[in-house]
Amino acid sequence: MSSGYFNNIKEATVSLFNGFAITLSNMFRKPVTLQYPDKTPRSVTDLMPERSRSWLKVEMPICTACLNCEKACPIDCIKITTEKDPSGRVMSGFDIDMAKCMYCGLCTEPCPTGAIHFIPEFERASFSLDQMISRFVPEGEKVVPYKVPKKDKDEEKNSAKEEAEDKAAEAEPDA
Amino acid sequence: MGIQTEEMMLNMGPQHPSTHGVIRFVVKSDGEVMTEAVPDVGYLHRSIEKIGEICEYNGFMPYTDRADYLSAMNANQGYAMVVEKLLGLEIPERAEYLRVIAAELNRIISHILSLGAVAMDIGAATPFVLALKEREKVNDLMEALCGQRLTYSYVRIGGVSYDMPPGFIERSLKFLADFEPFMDEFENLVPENKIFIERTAGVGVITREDAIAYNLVGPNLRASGVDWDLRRDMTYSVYPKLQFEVPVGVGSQGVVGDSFDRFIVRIKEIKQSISLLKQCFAQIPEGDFLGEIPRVMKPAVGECYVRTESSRGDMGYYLISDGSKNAFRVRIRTGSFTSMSIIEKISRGMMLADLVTFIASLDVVAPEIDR
Amino acid sequence: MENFAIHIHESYLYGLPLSVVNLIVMFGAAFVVLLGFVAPFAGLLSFIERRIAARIQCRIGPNRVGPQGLLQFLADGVKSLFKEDLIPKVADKPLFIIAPYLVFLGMFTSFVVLPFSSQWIVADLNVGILYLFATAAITVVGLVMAGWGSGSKWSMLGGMRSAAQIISYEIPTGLAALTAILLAGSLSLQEIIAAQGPHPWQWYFFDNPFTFIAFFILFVALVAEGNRAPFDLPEAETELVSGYNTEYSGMRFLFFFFAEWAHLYVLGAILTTLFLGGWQVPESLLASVGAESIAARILELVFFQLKIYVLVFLVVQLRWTVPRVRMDQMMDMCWKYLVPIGFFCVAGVAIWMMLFPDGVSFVKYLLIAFSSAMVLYYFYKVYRNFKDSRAELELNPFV
Amino acid sequence: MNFNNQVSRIKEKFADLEIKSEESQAGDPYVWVPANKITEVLTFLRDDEELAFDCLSNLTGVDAPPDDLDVVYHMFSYNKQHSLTLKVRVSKSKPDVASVEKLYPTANWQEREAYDLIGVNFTGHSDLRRIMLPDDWVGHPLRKDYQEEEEYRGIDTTRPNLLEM
Repeated sequence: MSSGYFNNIKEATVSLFNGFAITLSNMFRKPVTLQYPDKTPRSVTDLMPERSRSWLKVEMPICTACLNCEKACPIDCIKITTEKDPSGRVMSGFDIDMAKCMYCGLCTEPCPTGAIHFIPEFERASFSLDQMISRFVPEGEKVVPYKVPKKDKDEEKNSAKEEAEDKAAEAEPDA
Repeated sequence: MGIQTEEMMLNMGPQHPSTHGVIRFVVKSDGEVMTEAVPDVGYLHRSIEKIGEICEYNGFMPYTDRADYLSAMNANQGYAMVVEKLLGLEIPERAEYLRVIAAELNRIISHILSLGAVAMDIGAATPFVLALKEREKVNDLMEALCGQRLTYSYVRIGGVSYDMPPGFIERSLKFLADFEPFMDEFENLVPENKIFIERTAGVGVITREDAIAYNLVGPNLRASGVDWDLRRDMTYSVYPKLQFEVPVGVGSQGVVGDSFDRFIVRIKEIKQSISLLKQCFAQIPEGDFLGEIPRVMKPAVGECYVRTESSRGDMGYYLISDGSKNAFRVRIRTGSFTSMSIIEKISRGMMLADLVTFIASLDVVAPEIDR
Repeated sequence: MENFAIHIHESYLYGLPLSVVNLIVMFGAAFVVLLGFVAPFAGLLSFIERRIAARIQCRIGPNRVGPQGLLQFLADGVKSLFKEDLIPKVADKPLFIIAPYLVFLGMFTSFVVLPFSSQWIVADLNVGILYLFATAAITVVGLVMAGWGSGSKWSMLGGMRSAAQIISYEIPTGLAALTAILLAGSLSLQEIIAAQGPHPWQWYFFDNPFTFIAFFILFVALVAEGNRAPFDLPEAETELVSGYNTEYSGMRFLFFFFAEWAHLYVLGAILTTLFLGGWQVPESLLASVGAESIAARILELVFFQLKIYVLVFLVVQLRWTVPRVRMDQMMDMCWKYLVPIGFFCVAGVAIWMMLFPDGVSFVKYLLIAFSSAMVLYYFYKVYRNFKDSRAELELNPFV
Repeated sequence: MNFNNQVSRIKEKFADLEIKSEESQAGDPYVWVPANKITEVLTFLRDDEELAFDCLSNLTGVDAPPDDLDVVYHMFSYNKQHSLTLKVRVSKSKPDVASVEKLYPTANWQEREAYDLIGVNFTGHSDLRRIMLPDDWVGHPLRKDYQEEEEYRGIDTTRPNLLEM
């Protein structure tokens, strides 16, 4: 009983002593705070990894209007409207409701050309839900879907992607 | 004796600092000592099971993240396994390893947060922040692996969605090397502290019988002295190829099954996860990360119940397929749900401060209770 | 004060009766003290506490307002002033309104007797130490009032806890202080300081083993009395939401915090005065600036402040190191540990004084050596911990 | 003990009952048990030395259109390390199943959930209230024929789809 009494005092003192040593040693360490957004060493967008699922973007010049992304979306936040035109099938709308999107990335996987993809950008908060809708086809315009050139079947997928990337790079300045 | 006292009814929650989310406890107390604490859940009910009946099989994967957002990877894995079992899919070995790596990293994240939260609820703010600091590093790894920091949706039916990014193994090993001394420091700071021991030892004791009868799972079950781990005893994925120990509560400071044991079991599990990760990194073979999957997933008519060891223990997915593109019924049986149900029984006659300790030590996650 | 009032009366406000001038001067003084002394002072302590807490947790802490965030407290103060003053419907209004001022009053009247230097003291009462403990106990009335008046169950629990806590811990406080009083033979703070010397071996802290222990008892008891962590049960945020101040907002809320930080300072001052030699400065140093000059007084003030801030630092660090104790454990600690040991120390000091009226220098040096060894070992441990774990966070390692 | 042995052992004991085992095309096999005998069967499963199912891992309700409801019991044994699935079918018009709360305390909450979401009435349950949904909610959402109310206490249950505006 009495030994327990003094043991308690001893244990309390020793553990307090150890705890103090740890907390004081923490004081000499470099703080890890990242002072977002103004005092970061580099812009935070640059620090996002390549795969970061932050904001959806569609490269319209290489979109084939296959509707795979619309089908894959579990919450139907993508809506593509296509029309018959004298020149063939055209897209009159490609809207994504980013307020609804849950950033799962399921839409990017079945895309044959990689047209729909995430960009590492996240500072897109807004005060109204309407502004959260990304409209990739401007009002009143029509976009002709991209056609994957027919080539050797084995190479098709790879070359299509490469070509698509080239085309996307070309189209970048306009967008 | 002679003095008339009146029972007081306290509404603890749905917004209360120690409920970690929206849970409500109807507490009847006589001063500091409670007579009863009845949990009231459902504030976060989002009908995930109903959504599972509407979504296609692949489309339900992001929802499993939301079922248990602190260990989304483990939840993903369980769901993928149950669908694969119904479809009869074989998945590549590299994918299995990637899943285990992700799941164990996730276990570290989940446990370290739980440890910090216990310390925080007992009144020490520093361990919580230090724990979050470490969690941040794993989050960075996860973000590099799958692109998200919390709701990963990394696992796909038939494999995983991405391979490891270049340099992932080296970075992870470097993190683990830094993480081990941190765990020692954390142990020095929290569970060896006399006040912490006094506050947790002998508090909220769950006996072995109660733990099984109330179907507690995972660390809570092991802390009560049941030597049971699904990864070892009903093994799945690549766990049979890995060496690890299953920590069990021994009552080192009080009674077996008290809050202190639950805390210590989680610390030991983190250490086991570190060793598991190192083995995985050493063993991981080359190969595909996504197997051959059917274009349209239509499992045969049937049903399946698969249990996996999530951070909060045995997470069961019960799936009934009627042969169509959607599941007929998805049921997610989670650890937090059963943990909550035992609180009413154990908390009788506890002190108010002990209830907070007890709830925190059970590591319940509100969305996992309600789904 | 009265002379000042007469002076004002004679030179500026001759037309008014003296009593009115007296009143004006009193209010004016209170206003100046509040704005010019208390607010910046409590604010500064709040800043220090926040920065220490941040660094302990590997954060930066407030650093935006003013240089290094030094003016953060002003921003917080102004924000609090502009906040809506909410009074719950079910609150007992008079009690609810008075309570924060009572708490504040209890803490700040203690400043009257604090000896900032050998001559800078508002009133050198001959019962100074008693006065200190008495005023500190007024806060309990305020806290219980706040708890009851809020009309919230959480607040009431907090108020009850604080009452039980502060009243219990008065006893070990008194007992531990008694050891220094016995040695000095006086209740006046200036005399207690004068009885000690500038050098560590002249402090009561190292006088004999009993005072050595008594210092720690007083430390713990004062921390508990100030509702500081690990004894912050009345405002335990994870249990009682925020305890007695749950329902408060704006300026009233701020007053509770003024009182808390003021107590932090008073705690340091009491310990320094009783055991660490107060404002005592070595003779040689004093002589070099002129013993009667204003510089000497400032030097004394600096020494006093330094000792206080070391203690304040320890209390703040304690808060961010250990978890909170439970109610019954806190009572256990008081009645089973601090009170018996306190009695033991008082008796020990009395016997020691009978046996060795002039003190034993061997014991003093032994105690100093022991303390220094512990401090050295402590810093060695800190160094080793610092070396052991690499805590640097790399911002996204893959870029 | 594998599934067939388990079933034959149960059949031995309850020879007079209609106990059918069913192996689905994919996944796990299960056993049908008459609804009025579920307590007896579970008591036997728990107390029998060979079976020793000490843990009720999962209890849930499943809608079986058009007019039946199933209750599924996933049993597990920590001693023997085997599991078994039991199923009970009741009609929607009289969805009464005896509560097994006394045998397995964990059933308390799980039965409350099944009652709440599927609408199985567990007779003999000590505290059969809704658990997830508010007490005044109409209907049982996990039934296939469930129609969501337009609004709940003046709150719309749907949000307009921005993409269709």
